[in-house]
Amino acid sequence: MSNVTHATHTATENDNYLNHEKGIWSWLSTVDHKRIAIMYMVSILTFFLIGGIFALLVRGALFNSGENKFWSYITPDVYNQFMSYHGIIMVFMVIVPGIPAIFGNFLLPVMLGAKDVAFPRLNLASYYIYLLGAAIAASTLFLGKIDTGWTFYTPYSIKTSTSVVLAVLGAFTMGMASILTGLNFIVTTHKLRAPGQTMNKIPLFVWAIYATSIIQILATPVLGITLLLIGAERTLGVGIFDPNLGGDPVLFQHFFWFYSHPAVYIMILPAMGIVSELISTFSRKTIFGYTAIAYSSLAIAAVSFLVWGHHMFVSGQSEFAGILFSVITMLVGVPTAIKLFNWISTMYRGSVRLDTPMLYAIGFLFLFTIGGLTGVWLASTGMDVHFHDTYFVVAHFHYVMVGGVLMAFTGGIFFWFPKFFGKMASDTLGRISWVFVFTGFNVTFFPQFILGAMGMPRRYFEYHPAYEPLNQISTVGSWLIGFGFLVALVAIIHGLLAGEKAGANPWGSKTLEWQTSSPPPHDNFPITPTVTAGPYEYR
Amino acid sequence: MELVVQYSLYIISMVCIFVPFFGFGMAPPTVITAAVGVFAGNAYSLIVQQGIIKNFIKDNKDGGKSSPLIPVLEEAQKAIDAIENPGLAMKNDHHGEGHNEHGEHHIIPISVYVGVLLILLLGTVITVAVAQVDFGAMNTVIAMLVATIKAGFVLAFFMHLKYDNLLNRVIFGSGFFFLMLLIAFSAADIFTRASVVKSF
Amino acid sequence: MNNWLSLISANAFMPIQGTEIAEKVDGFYSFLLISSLISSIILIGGMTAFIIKYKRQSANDKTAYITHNTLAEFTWSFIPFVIMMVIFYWGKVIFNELRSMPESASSEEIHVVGVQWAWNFKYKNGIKQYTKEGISKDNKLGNVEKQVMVVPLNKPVKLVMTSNDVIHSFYIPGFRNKQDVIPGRYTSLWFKADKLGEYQVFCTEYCGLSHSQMPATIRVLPEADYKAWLDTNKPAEGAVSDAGKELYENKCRSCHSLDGTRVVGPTWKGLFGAKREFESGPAVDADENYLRESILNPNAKVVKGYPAAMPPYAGQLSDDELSQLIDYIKSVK
Amino acid sequence: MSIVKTEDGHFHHAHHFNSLNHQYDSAKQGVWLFMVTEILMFGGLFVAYLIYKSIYAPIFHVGSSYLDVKMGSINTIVLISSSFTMALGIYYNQKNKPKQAIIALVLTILCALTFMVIKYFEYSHKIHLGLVPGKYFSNPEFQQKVADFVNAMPIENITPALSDVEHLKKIAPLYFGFYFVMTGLHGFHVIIGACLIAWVTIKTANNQFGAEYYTPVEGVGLFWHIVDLIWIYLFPLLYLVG
Repeated sequence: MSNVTHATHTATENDNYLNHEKGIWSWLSTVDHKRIAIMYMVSILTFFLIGGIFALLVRGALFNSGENKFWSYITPDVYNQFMSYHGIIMVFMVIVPGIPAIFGNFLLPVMLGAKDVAFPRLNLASYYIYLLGAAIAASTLFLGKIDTGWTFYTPYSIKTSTSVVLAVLGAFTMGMASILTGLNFIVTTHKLRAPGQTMNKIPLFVWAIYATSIIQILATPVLGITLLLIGAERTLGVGIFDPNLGGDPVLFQHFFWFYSHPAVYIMILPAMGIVSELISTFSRKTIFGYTAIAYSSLAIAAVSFLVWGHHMFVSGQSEFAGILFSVITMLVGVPTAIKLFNWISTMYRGSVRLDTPMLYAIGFLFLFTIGGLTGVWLASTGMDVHFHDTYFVVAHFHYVMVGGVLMAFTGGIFFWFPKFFGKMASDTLGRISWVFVFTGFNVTFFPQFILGAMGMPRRYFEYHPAYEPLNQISTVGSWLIGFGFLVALVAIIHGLLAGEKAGANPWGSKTLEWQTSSPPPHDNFPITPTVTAGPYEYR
Repeated sequence: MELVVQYSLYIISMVCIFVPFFGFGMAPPTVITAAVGVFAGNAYSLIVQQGIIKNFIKDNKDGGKSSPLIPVLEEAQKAIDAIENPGLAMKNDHHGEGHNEHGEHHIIPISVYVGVLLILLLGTVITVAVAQVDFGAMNTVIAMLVATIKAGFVLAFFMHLKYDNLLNRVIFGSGFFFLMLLIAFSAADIFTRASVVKSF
Repeated sequence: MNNWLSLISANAFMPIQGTEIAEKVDGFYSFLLISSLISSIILIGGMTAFIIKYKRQSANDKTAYITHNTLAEFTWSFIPFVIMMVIFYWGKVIFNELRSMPESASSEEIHVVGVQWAWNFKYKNGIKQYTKEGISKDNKLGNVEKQVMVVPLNKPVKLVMTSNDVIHSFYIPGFRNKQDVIPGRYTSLWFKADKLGEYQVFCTEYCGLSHSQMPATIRVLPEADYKAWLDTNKPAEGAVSDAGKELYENKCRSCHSLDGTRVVGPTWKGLFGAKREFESGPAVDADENYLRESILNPNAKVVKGYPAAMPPYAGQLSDDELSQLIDYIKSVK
Repeated sequence: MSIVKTEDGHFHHAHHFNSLNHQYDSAKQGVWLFMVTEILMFGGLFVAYLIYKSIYAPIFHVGSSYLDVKMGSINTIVLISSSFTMALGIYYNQKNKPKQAIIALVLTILCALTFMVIKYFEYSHKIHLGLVPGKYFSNPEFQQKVADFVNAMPIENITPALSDVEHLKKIAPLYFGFYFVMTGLHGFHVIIGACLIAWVTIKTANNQFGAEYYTPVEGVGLFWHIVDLIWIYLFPLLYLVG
């Protein structure tokens, strides 16, 4: 309470956003950012489940090197479809919108002391646009499938007989939802901060979401036009990306990665924001180097636009461009290193408690360190020529995307669960899930580094028998991860149904969202708070 | 730390932006002008928007030993405040809610709109007329120059950007900035590709 | 430099080294591995130590209030910066070496054409190393009769590569080298193999149905043997090349066999005039119109039991080429 | 964001803002951010256009000679005038003069329709001649003209990309790919803009705006000016400098 002068605890615990209005329709037509966040959560967790099933199928198919798969239905084209759906669902439907749409929507206004986001109706609209996009993309499951991988590389995406037009239309629509969400967050952060809540006092999670939103605004439109051009290419044959008509497929890759490289920071930056909150709270210590972490988020966002060519070192890009992109990519490592060191120093002379959310944060640090360091390998041109498009890359980005983003995501769910629903999720179940996810993750993806070094290319249905033992270890690991996430799901459902009642601030955190009741009232705070001190004043 | 981070960021982006141009061997004056421009822009934003001088004065004034620099800086800050028309625009963004009460919106008189319309029509005539004459490669340059001037008028008056706050100008400018990055880096690849010679 | 690194044998997981550059790459790899190990020990070790040492003792522990430390922050941003610049430079040197083609390489030039899903090689004296057999379902990857590129020992070889359909990528793990193969333009690659033996080639750019079924082999022979191989396999002077057969080998061979084996698509053996049954729609006899339609728009009628995997060739074959190809199909009995 | 006009003719701002002005500033910032995304989306096309134009200049040169500069110029003037009337629409709303505002906004919609009608004539002419993107292209005369143009070029101007005339003939439809995609996307924005203007016209007619609150008119105006802005660049690039 030290950083808020007005008393914000409310005696009327009965009135909160969950019971403010009743009925399904009140949910579907709500403009309350908290309810929209819950609706996002339900949809995204559903998509995550589906994407996860595809992941398990992909790993299952790779258990054997040859044609004899565990299930005769899995032929090469079915495998390619599984692999594509896994990528498209996980990237466009789960990880890109995941943290901003759920936690950003719920927490950003509360952390700023605002009553709602700047444009509440736009917020609802972007949810439905997102659902529409997801529905369009999902319709390809019944209308011709999709087998291009999530990258839609031309000319394959122009030539394949699968329904690429629908898929890119879906991704385009979801991109629009992403733009609108980002726009909403930027204006909210600029305009709706509570009195006294200066940019130097907003929590680091808000900084992360803010930096993310900037990337969403600046990068997504280019993806939009690229995807539209693929559609135009297939229907009209405009020729911009089709080599048969004079186009340059490498230009497509430039356009695609101009979005998709910053997009990996759309994914990881919010996760870093969550980890900043978790580590500070569970070390009960002020964050080390607030300014450095905040600015490094912006630095990563800015530099992320200048490094996309490191996906294209061997793609027929010129040698000069390769070296140029390589040196800039190295620079991304600096702000990332700053963040890692600052988190670890935050624990120094703190009071560290390993509850489930903190375990996930530790898991993030562990896995992200490995993911980040291998990223440096891939950024150096000479090494990447060998590793490009092998399992080394697969392992690297899963360490960052799953080990980084999903660990932080799950940690965030356990951390803010009491704030969302006013109930505690089971800590025991949470810890069990962490053990399975963490060990399973390393069992799955560490062997893939070795496979990559040995030269196994990615997106292979059949592979050389020499790679079989490591692939089998990897597949077994994927079952462990699957089980771990199931346990986490059980913990969430159990918490919803039978969780014990949570107080306003069960973890003893200092940021603004914990100063209101759990769950928060309809307008977030009974009286608009006045902020007088920073977000991490653990004195 | 703030300054260190900011300047390192700044140097990083300088390197990023100018390396492709150095690679092309573009005229050094262009690079120097651009570099000076960006430096000036950054200094401006540091001094005016972030109030570096203001903070420095505040931090050092009550520190006991007042430096001889302080009075000079105070004068400078006063001058900046006078230019920047205090109480408007940027103040809002830095103090969040509660400071947004600033009178009526600026209304541009019709005469200005008519003037802009005439300029735009004139610009169109010039563009079409110039295109009939063959200046070689200069045709594109002239056409783009005229188009940019026209666009500037639309932005400044029709879209009221001239009277808008700095943040909106920065937001809009950033769109063009990132577009330049897309062009520069795609071109840095496409126009430096080695040609492959087949011997049979 | 590489000597002391190789003592640690950190490159145990890398494939065999077939070129001088591969050894340099492995030296760099060892450096990266060791420096990353040290970094992760510092980071993860520090983290673990802090978790244990500063474990929460009571519900209201007092903690230190440290907001920042400029010197420390500068140090841990500057040192990684320096290390990363070293890594960048080292990588750049190797990359330049991989990419800068020696003059002498053009004397041993081989043309590589990627097709869905095979590699075709062509030599200066007219030798064509095309797929010997379509890759059948019964053949496991290890024992397929693969496309073989024969190259001389200790001589730089230049590959000029292009693709007929989609992007492929020519990857030789043993040489630590890789280059995408792009339709509509040429890319190049060079290597100087300094050990005898056979080296695996993979396609590493996703190219559709049988992406994983595009292996090839580079066979390194001593120069004398190589010369002999060139002479014995040289096509006879004045051999008339059959245009239809040429098209078949370039575009169709990887999916359609001539001897009845099932590959990706149906075999061409006895195709002309046979009755065709489809996934949907009535059966028809394979006449010229049917063949023409199936080449230009293959998904209109998909033969029962086969995937709809063939790309449409409308706009890619001229009318002449189309009739040559159909004539060739007619000739396959 | 719902704004209610009360009995006494004043407006209430939404509950999460401090004042009407606060809401106006926020909304405008939102619109500006959206404009950035518009610029970047069209920007992608412009980048591709500039790159291909510099590689295959002859195709673009010959292609632009097939466009009707007269119609393009008229369209430019129409669009610029519509921008002017749109600005007037905002001006009269600021001055609390709904009648004049409605006239200005209706004029803007008419301009948009004129633009689309002229565009329709241009399109149907092109389609009639078979000057359409690659898949449906059927105008050998155009391809021949490109070939003739390249053959007439001085030898020192012929870059490797232009050396194969047959290839150039094959890829010549690229120009019309760009033409239709760029003007098509722009035309789509014109239609959206006209619908939005119709929406604010109706709201103005229902007396829902005034000097205190005219944010939607301002926002739609910004969008309309961006549409104009893009055309200001499209016109010389496609019609004139090819």
